[in-house]
Amino acid sequence: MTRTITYQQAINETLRQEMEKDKMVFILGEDVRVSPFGQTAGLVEQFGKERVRNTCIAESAIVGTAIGAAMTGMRPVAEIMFADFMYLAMDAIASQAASWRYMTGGQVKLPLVIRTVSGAGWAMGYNHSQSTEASFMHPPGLKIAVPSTPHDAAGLLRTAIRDDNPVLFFEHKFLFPTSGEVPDEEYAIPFGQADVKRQGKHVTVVATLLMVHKALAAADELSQEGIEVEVVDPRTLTPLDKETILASVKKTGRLVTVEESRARNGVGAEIAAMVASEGFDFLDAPIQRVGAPDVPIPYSPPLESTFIPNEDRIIEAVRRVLG
Amino acid sequence: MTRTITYQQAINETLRQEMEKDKMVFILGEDVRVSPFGQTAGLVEQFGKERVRNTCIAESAIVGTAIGAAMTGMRPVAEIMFADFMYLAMDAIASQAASWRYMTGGQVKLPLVIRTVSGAGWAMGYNHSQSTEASFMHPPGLKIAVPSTPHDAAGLLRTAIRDDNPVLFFEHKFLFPTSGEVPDEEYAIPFGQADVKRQGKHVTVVATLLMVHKALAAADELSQEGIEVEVVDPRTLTPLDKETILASVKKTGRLVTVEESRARNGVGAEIAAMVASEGFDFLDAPIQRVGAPDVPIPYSPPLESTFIPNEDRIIEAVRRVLG
Amino acid sequence: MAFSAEEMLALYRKMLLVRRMEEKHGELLASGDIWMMGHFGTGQEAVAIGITAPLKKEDYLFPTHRGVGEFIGKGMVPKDIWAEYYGRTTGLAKGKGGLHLSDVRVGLMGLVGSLGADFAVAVGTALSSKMRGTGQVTMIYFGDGTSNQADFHPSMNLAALWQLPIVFACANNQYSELAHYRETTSTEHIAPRAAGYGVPWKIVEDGNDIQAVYAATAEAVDRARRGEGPTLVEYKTYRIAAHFTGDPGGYQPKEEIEEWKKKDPIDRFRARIIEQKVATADDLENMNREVIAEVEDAVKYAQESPWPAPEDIYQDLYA
Amino acid sequence: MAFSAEEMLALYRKMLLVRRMEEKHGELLASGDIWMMGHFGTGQEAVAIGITAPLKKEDYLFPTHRGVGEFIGKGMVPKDIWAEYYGRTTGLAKGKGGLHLSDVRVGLMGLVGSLGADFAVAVGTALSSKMRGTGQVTMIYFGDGTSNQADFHPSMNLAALWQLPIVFACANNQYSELAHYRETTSTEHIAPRAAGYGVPWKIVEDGNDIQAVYAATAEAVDRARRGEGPTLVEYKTYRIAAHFTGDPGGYQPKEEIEEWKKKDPIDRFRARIIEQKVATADDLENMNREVIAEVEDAVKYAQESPWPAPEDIYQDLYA
Ligand SMILES: Cc1ncc(C[n+]2csc(CCOP(=O)(O)OP(=O)(O)O)c2C)c(N)n1
Ligand SMILES: Cc1ncc(C[n+]2csc(CCOP(=O)(O)OP(=O)(O)O)c2C)c(N)n1
Ligand SMILES: [Mg+2]
Ligand SMILES: [Mg+2]
Repeated sequence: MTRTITYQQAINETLRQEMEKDKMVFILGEDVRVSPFGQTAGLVEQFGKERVRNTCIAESAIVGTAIGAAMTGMRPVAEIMFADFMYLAMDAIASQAASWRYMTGGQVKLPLVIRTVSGAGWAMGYNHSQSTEASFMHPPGLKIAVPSTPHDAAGLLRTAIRDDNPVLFFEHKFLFPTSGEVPDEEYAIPFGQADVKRQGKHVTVVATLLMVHKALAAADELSQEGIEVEVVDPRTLTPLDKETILASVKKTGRLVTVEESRARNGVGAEIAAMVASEGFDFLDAPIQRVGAPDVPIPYSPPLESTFIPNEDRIIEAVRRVLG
Repeated sequence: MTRTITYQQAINETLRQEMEKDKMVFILGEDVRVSPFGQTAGLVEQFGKERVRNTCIAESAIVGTAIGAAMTGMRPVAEIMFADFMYLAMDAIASQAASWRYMTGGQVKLPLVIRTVSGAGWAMGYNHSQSTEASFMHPPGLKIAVPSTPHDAAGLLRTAIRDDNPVLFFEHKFLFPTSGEVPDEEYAIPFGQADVKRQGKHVTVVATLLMVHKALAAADELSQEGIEVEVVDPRTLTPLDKETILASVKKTGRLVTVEESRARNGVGAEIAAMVASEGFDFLDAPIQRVGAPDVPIPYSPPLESTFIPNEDRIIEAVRRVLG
Repeated sequence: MAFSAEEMLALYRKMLLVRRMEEKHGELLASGDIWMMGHFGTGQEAVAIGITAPLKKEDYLFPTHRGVGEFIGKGMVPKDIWAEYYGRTTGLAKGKGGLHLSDVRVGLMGLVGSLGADFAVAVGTALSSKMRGTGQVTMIYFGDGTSNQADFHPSMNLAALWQLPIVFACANNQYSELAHYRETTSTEHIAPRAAGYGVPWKIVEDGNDIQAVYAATAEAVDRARRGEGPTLVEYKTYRIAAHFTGDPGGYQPKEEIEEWKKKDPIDRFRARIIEQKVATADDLENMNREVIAEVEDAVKYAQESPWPAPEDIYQDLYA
Repeated sequence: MAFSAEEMLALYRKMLLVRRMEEKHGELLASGDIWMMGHFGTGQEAVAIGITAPLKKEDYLFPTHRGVGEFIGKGMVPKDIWAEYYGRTTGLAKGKGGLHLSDVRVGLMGLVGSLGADFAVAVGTALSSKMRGTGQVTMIYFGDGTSNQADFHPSMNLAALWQLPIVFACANNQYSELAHYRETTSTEHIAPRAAGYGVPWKIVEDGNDIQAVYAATAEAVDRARRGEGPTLVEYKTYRIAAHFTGDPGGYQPKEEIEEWKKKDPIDRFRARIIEQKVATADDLENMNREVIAEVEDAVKYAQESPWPAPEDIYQDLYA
């Protein structure tokens, strides 16, 4: 049996269920008790202030605190209010959390989740709108989840919390109110398993987070002309499910990558480079990348909407790749 | 006329010359007065403590200070002792320095250089050995120079200091003692101009920093078998000289990228993705990327040398790409 | 601190202008006419206007996200604010900044999005004016919540070490986002943290008294200007507004808000002005009407200004 | 603080072991037998051993890069240190850590490469032991230079806010890399910065007196253990060694070094031991020989240990 919940609920419920199940799980971050976006709403009432812990505004220290707690038996779920601020904690995330187990030769484990919220489109300007997930693919030791639906959000978050390693969990502002079906029973989605969100045969579009929905909308439109787009959602960036992507490209012979952030050294760069190496023989046309231009995120709506990739740009890219 | 100097001298001399020429240029960073690697050695004696300014150990504040000075008429050259520590200043670099002009609609300019030192191989372990340049390609607004020779170091540093925008300048530990020819007269190398370090016709190898030299060594060896490798050194990662890279791939039909850091979402990912899009029709074989494995940098020499790409791995990649 | 009648009226007018600007912003949001969320500084106008009054035009200010107070205080004009809020090409940042206002002509260097990212930037502008010998003072204005951000620490250290012309001005409005500041700050007072760096500090107990705010700030600004280094001043005030428009609310006790409404800095200054016969209630009502008209005109100017073109997105990245 | 004879000798032995370990490291470097640069703590052994002595095995320690003092103090044994320095599989980190030693069995959680990155991590372990109710104390040990790193600030704030069982132990050895600390630190003393967070602090004026170090630290550790929150203790000492082997030197006045050599903490404790008739000079010379033998054996053990295989590079990344 299934039921319909929102993305925000999926996150909130999963946090609650995991906190009920394991008393080592606790939450820390800025304003996690009231929770402006609602992901942690109501948890302090149920679990108390010890386990739902407001921190001061200091992102590097939030992550550092989570690292220390994780290496000594707790299972912290830290929140960084906006994905932009992940950069304030870049050393803690990319050099410390990511390496600590390795530099101790496996003496400690770090069961630690860092949840954050990405996405432009709310006219919040250059520093509250970034999607920074691509920046964490180059450093080693991090698992990165990028759920696009309530189903994926709950399933990936459960896996994240139960994982004994640092996991970065990127939520998208615009997905919080979106709803979708989830099974009634508890489930977890293993990392490294892409989901084919739409089957197709002419072009493979690999997209993440909000862009999955834009890709699906573009696919609907193209389908009316007989162009069948296969939409692949990797769901985790590391580990990356190369097999599913390569199998799709093998079928279609054409690849378009779509992401909300800048294409330059973005998620699509890695996917394109991987396919250009491991799936070269499948390719019938140049790979196309859709992403934002190489500028900061401007505030003014006409500029911001130029920044964010949309259906039209995806459609154009698909047409380009079809030659 | 030319003369021979070391990479370290090239940097030191250029700093001195630019400081002589423009009294707005000043240096700040940890221990820049004594200068363990020698790049800023002797400058405090000539220019005094005001213009060669030791800071406390706080990388984010070093960059922040440089941003403020730059936007009000100074031309700071900040030093971050090791490229690993760039992550401690990631927000200041990638979100603030990179965006400030843009978010003010061009009201300020930020003539600011951040020099840092990358490179593994000295058994300094996970956090003093990283090459982090790839991490700064995804954010917008930054220019990134990666000199591989004394000639390029002096020419690019001069351009960096005279540029009115934030420039990241990555030096490599192992290059400091290497020497090479430079013109007697002052010169500057424009950004966005790759240098073909060796002409070839069978395979294009794009490499940066120390890897340029390993690629050249590999090319020498391969040449004995009649395989002529063209070694392209982009010299700046942003702006990236796509034309030179594409022209080379057009000639050879084959691309190998080489970098010291992890290949995943590294410099090579962007170059490979770009070529798979814009130079697809030139390609006769899958693109090969050579880089480090997706792990932190281990200390023990046999492990560290497994981490760092070497001639053999470049040669293997060239052979693979030749089929 | 004795103010001339003219000075009193000028300060009063600025406070009023701030209040009316933010009220208008609230209205425009309610009517759906503007989309940019507001973080209003209702009740804190005495701090914003009082701290900026001792600054010269050429001094540098790093402002906060809490409304338009210090922007107005430092000399930014309503039409430039609205043009930017409306995202038009007539905005000083041509719509690229939005909330992140700047007006470099009057020393408003720009509002950062990462709270605290400007601590060290302010150290940099202060260092620069010291090196260039210009006599400019830098002020960095920040909230109680922001005072805990990591960069505060090396920035205080460097400012003190180099004896820079800088004033650290902290508005303690008792809330940091949706929680009381003592939920995340270990001490009641922020200012004494300066002592650890050898930096003089002061607490203005009544931050809703613009004259007290002015006096303490002027002293710190003068010290900086004389080359005697940094000062940290903390102003006790209260955030009557929600953190942001759309804020779920409920975490500020109603009685507390009511209590503080009685200490409204504008009402109090108004009473003093009338009491000291600097102006009559009628004069002030006329001024209010003028201010409202100024705000309305500015909004209209913004609304009628042109939108940026899509290709403008590529401009202003590099110098 | 009254120590038993046994305790005195145990502490003395540890200081001696640290000195001999680092001397050996210097020799091995000179002969080219080891490649890992040394940052020796010569002259600071009283701090390293004195602060770790009050800790229990299960307490957590975040150590520094300055030699092996606190590692020995917390209970790491020479052979484990050398095996790691030699990069062998017998190292506790299997050669992956090198300088970044760890021995989690004795609470040595690992040495970070980014100075100050462990301030907040230490807050995390202290929070964890408080939440788990284990009674463990966390100590974070750091230098004067590191004390200015940004994360110090929110970490002090959170430790104080949450009243965590943690001791901030600052070795002020007067140098930060290749410059005197006053070139980069605004105040003579670091410890009073704690006051700004409501955290008690103490300065141990003679950090080369192990008994004074021990006494002040034990008090702070006990406070933490009793659940009374954090303390910051600063120990005045001196770095007789260069910053690192290969350091150009010259920035520490020769007379200063000579002056401090006279205050050598090992010599002084030795004199006290003999004076108080806890042991004779002969006893101590025997101990010295034993210590040297232990170091030699440990080096030999490391040298004879196997190298990791290239494919080991992929291990220990994920749990
Ligand atoms: C680095 C960073 N973290 C979090 C935020 C989100 N945020 C915006 S305002 C705010 C609260 C600021 O509190 P305070 O400094 O007291 O200023 P006030 O809002 O009370 O004026 C927070 C957490 C941010 N903008 N930057
Ligand atoms: C974040 C960071 N910046 C710079 C360095 C380089 N570094 C290593 S030791 C050191 C000096 C540390 O001084 P202090 O904390 O006083 O300790 P001491 O060396 O005197 O024992 C520096 C700057 C580093 N390891 N990490
Ligand atoms: Mg506040
Ligand atoms: Mg020191």
